[in-house]
Amino acid sequence: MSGGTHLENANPVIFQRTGERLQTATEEDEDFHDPIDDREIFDMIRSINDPEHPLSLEELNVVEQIRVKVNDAESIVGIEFTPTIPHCSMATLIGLSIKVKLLRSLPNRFKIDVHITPGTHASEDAVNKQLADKERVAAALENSSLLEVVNQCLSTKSS
Amino acid sequence: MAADSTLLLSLVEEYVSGLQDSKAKDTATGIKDGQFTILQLVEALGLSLTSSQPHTRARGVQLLSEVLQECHEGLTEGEVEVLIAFFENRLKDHYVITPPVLQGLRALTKCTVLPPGSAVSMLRSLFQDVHVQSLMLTERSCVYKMLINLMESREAELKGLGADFVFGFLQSMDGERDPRNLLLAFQIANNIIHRGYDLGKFAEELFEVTSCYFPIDFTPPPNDPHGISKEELVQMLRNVLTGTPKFAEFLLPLIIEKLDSDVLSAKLDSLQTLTACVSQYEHKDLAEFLEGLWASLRREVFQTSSEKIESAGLDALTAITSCLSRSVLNSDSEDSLCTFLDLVLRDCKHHLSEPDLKLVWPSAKLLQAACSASNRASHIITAAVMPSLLEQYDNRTQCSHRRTILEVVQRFVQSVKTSQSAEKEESVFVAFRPSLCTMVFSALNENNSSLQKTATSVLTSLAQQPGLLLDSDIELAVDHLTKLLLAEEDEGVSLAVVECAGALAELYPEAFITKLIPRLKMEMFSDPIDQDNNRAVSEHQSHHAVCKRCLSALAAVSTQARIVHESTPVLLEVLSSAHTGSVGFSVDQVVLACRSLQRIAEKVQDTEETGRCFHDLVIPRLLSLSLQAALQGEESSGHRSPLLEESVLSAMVPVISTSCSRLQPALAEQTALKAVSLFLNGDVSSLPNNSFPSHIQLLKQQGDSWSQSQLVCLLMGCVCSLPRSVEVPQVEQLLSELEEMSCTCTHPLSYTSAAKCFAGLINKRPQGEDLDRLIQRTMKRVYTELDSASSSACTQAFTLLVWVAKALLLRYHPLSTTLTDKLFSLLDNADLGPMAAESFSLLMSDTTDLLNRGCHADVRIMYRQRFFSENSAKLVQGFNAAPQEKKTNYLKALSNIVNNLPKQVQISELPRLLSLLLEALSCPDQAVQLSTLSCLEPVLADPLPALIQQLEALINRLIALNSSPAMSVRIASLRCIHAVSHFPEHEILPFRARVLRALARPLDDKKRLVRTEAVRARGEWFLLGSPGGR
Amino acid sequence: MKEGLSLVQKLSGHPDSRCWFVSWSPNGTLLASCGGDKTIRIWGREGESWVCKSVLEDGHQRTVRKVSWSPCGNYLASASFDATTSIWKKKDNQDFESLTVLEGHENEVKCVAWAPSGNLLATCSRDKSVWVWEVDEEDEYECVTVLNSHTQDVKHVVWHPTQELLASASYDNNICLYKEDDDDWECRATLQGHTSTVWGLSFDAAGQRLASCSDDRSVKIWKDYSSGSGAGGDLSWKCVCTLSGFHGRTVYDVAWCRLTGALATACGDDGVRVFKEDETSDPDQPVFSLSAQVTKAHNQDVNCVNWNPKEAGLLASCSDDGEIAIWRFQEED
Amino acid sequence: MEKMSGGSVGEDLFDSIVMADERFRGKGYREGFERGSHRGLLEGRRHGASHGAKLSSEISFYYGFAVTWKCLLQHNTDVKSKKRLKALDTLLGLIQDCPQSDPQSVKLQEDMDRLRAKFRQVCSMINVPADFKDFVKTSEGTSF
Repeated sequence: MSGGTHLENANPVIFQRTGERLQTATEEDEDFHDPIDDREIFDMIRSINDPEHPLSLEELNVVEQIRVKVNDAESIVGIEFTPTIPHCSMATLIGLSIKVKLLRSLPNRFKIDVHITPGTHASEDAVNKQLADKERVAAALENSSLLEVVNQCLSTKSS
Repeated sequence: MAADSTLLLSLVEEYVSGLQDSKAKDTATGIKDGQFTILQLVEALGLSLTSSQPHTRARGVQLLSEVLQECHEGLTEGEVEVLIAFFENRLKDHYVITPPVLQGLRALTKCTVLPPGSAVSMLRSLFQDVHVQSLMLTERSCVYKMLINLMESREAELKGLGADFVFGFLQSMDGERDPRNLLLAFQIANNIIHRGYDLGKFAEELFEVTSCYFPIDFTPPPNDPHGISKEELVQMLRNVLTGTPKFAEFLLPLIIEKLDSDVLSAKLDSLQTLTACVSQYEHKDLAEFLEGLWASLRREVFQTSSEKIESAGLDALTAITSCLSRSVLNSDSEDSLCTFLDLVLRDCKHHLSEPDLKLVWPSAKLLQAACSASNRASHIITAAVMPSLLEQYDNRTQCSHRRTILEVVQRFVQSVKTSQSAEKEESVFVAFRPSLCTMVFSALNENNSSLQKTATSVLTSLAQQPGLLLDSDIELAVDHLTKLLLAEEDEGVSLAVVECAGALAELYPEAFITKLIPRLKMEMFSDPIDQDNNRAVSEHQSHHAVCKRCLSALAAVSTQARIVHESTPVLLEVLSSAHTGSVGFSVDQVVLACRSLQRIAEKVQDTEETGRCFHDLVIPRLLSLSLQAALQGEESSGHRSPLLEESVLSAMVPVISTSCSRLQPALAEQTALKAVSLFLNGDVSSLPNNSFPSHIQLLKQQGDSWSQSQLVCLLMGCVCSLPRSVEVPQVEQLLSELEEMSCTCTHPLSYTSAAKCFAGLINKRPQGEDLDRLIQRTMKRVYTELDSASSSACTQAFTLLVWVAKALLLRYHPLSTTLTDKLFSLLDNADLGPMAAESFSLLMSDTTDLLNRGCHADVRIMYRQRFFSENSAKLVQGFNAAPQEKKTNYLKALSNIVNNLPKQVQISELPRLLSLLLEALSCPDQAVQLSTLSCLEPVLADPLPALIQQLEALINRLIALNSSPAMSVRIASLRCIHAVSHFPEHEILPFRARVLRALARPLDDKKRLVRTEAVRARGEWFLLGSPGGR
Repeated sequence: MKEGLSLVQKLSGHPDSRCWFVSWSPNGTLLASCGGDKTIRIWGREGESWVCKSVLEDGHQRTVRKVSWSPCGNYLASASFDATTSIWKKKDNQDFESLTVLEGHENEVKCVAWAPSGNLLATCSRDKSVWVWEVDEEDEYECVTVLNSHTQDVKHVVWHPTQELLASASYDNNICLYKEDDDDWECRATLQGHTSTVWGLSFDAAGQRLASCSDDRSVKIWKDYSSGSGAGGDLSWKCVCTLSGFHGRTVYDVAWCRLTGALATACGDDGVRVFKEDETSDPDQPVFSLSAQVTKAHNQDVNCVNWNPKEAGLLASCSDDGEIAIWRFQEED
Repeated sequence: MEKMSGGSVGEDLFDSIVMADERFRGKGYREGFERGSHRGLLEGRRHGASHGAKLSSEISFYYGFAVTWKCLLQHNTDVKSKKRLKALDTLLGLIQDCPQSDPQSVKLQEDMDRLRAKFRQVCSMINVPADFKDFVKTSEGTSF
């Protein structure tokens, strides 16, 4: 968004980025099977851009590793995200971006649940229900104006 | 003469009524050759100039003007005077005549012999008779060029015109639209301002006329022939606007207004212009606008959505502050710096103590920007903010908050440092020294890694504040650091601590010598609890970890000779006690000790002193220790000296070579002498605590014990890294012994080192008969070994061949080709083929321990490209000729070579080799696949047409490799696929679906590293050709 | 022999995309499928195996969500996210031609269903409305009513097997039942009970009972208690049974076999399940028991189940992985 | 007697202090309430006005639309047109009964829904796209 446009939350608190994951010996070991773990999932979503700030969801603390739960064996992923402000109209969009990012990044055996951190948004339930409705999500991704915003959130920053 | 005049008349005739433009040239040459004079020309023109037809008159004048363009040098002052009078008068004539007249005048302005006063009269009539903006583009530029010429040659006269000149110029340029002309106009305005023309009452007008173009919004047409860039215009205009304080009262409000714009570039330009202008201003120029400026700057930084804007805003703030700081204080006038900083503090300070630290960063950045402007500013600001920051640090409970505070404090310390460096007064922070120290130290003791890391960097920047910390503080700091070094488990923290220690040691060696080093030593040599005790294992491991950190710390703090003198003995003692077994250091601890020595050798730039230290102390000690170990060999009861281990020896080599490569000539000579006489003649006199038997022959293998022969690697360290000037004694004999050893010895480390040493020496031997003979002799031997099927020393011979080949290739030695050709021929060899293929990576890559520039080896630039261009053809032929089962070797060799070529060479060469490389991708050998992929990846970054034609094949092969059993191959292939996603969209779109499907599988790879790459690549391919994607 | 679901065949129905829905032609010889690839595919038997007979392309610009066969089997209606409903006419060969396109919904059309009579068509959409269209002799379609009884996205519509009674299921957790009275349609009953989106509905053979499935992971059976189902009287349907605890995630579809009375479900936990009613149980509180299930019937969510109307026990299902599966349900006898 | 009086005096004293808090709170409450209800009234009026305006403009748009089409079609006699006219009449009927004058009406919302539904049906019958964004609120853009 260009400098002029009005931001809902013009001055968010900015949080430090976590460094790159340190590689372990087992990760180098051909035969060892690394399970998909919370950090790995977190790394997929932390760099997603916020729809209205030139910042990542991690920098805005919208996503945190402790709010990522994965069970590789049962193929389940659960994410809780925390909108910057309780009336953030972007909440659904952010949730959608997270969901899409995971749909693109995870093996399709996974069931992905994306929720708002309980008690952090005015219309928490509505947003959660909408994000859980795969039919609406599917339709959303055929709506070019929506897809455009989502893709912008998911594209790796160039400037 | 008559002939001439008729000729002239006909020329005029043909030009004016015959409309033959070429005749202008002829006329000009005629005048240049002195066939006729300008005045004759004017006479000849008489008719046409007086014609009733404006167009004829115009044509006539045009001829005159064009001729003048050609030959204005030749004119006499008299002629010029006449012509000027003529042209000035013509200006009043019909408008069609104006253009040529202007050209004429312009030509005349170039004359060196302008009669005094003519410039003025020219301009007067120009300004009153011509309305510039109603002229065509070229005429307008003609006028500007006139002005510019005159400003160059007749400055005094123009200034004589006073404000009229400015006024005239203003009228001429007012409303100019063409960028090219604008550049000229701006240049004139610039001259007016910077060369002190009298603006009179026209300052505001001049500003109006120029500032209306601000901020410049111009994008040159796609293929603009004039190549005028927006940047030029911006810069030119900025020079004008910021040129004089007279503009301040107009410019500043304008900037404030433009900062409200939504256009990012406009904001940026405004901020940069602001920064530029205040550097010209005094505080009184700024005074009345400070409030407004601050308001805008604050807004830009607080609500910015672009880092560019933010930093530009901060720069502007710094500029303003330093401008105000320049103001001279006289008792009566109020201190504008204070008043301004009060503003800043009023709006920012409280954010530093908001409970949730919201906006803390923007505020801090603003304050720091102001702080860095001047010493006074930093005094005022720090005095205002530091207390509350320090207080908060104590009261805050959340670690994240306290870390933020720490970071803020550090930024302050650094911002001040930048401004301090200039004047040498006591640090701004003296007042806060005690509380700062307590804060940092308490933070160091927190058990929160990020807090501790931040603390170390704060400590560093405090220490770098000249004259801030007292010795007592430093000692305390050192204690804390030492404690952390020994106790801290967290990798990151101990890394930070070591770094910090290094930085401090540079400034305060004393404390480290007296406190840290002894303590570390004590820790390392405190024997860990004996093994059979149960707690032992963990204890042992932690002690191992402590040692590790101590060793690296020793290297880190050895930043100058004084410390080196203390630290190296400790490290050497580790080696010796490991050797004797008095303290149970493990092999890898010993290796670490060597690494530390190496780091010291690398870090401490060759001061005489440290050079000596290594020469007198370290090298002899290493030699003698390893010699002792070698002599007692296995036999000694039970304890086996770690110094017999290959890993340890190989760690010693770089210590020796690094230090030798930096020795002063004299010392180098000695080293060479000692080393050679030790290895060749068994002369141990140079070694300390010398209790060695006589007649040791290190270069002869004793039976099948290699404990002595392997020491040759140390010899290599000594003699192969010396400056080329150094003469190695008895080199002939040395070489032949080495050759012997490398061809006969059966112990890999021994014969390889011998071969390397041989090569290292060869590389530095002077060109000539002797060298050639030597090489031929050796190679004869090598070839016979290689060609005799039954040879047991085949591998040895091959090793020697490769190393010598490398040594010669590096220096473009003519014989190198025969050797490399031999290597190529070996690619077909059943047993040696694979080794030969491998050897090319050695040939093309840099070796760390010898044969590199650091070791003063003879390395010609671009030897790789040269080798490649000479041999790639051979490779391709060889490949095509080779039987299927041998092809792999060629591909491997190829990828080994290409892999080590600089990127631009790869790109230029790739088209020829592409098909071969694609071949290599589908070749079963994983090594080949891997090296091919890794040489493809960089090339894919900017796709070549050749690649695009092969896209189908490329993508298919890459996808196939995604399922390779080797994870390294899977990773590399995924990286390549990622790179391909940046090819031109229309080229790769057809593959999108296929690639996405293919990339679904690696998402579930069992290796995380593979998955990560797959996720990246797939993400990019999804964005491809999708709205908002790319 | 024992009960169970045995796989007859898997078809890669809509590769690289979702298969949303499958539907048997009235005579049971053809199977129509639709999906995220914007196409409709017609499958038919060849020997022992099912093969793709034809592909209906470029009828829609976006996902085709559901398809419905006309009772005569000569027409096919398709509902798409592109906000339109297409009517296709069968040509003498296996091929279909686009007949007309029904517009009017503001956004995604979620479902389309043909009334038993064949001259009424119902559609529903995310625009919260349910539309009923009338078909005349010359294949002209005209909207006869727009119903706004739901407060949210309407997911599914289904007609009563014999009467002109329409049922709709919605994101607002409710089910609405509509009837026409003096040529205007009205919502006559709202069935509340599910605690989240209702995804699917299915009447039993007699039309006495309606099965519904929901995001609340349960299936409910509703029974008709309307007094004399004359045009005027209000309808009253009551929930007589709730099947919960069987499904791990959202239940996307439920199908009541008109021949055997078996009840099949499609679930987001990748499973296909079949329930049988215990004949002995009290009709006012029937008991259904799980008689067969395949927990990993597909690699991803199962979106739809559909019983073949003629061949008892032949069941088709489809999934997000784009695959279609054909099962045979064996009962002991 | 004395005691009584003394007592009573004491009580009065006591009273005035004990009740002070009471009284002030009461006073404050009243003032606050008046101010609040005044502001509420104003805002309520503003909201009501704008809302009412929206509603009536929507309804009158439907009315105009229906009347116009009725005129256009009234002379046609074919079956289709008859149906359409009938639908238009129902729409007009709904507009008549719509209790727009009475904002209190409970069935206002419900009637509006029927009205909108009928309007869209009519649009579809006479094949005019119902995308009069400003009048008929349609959802698109980034909602899903």
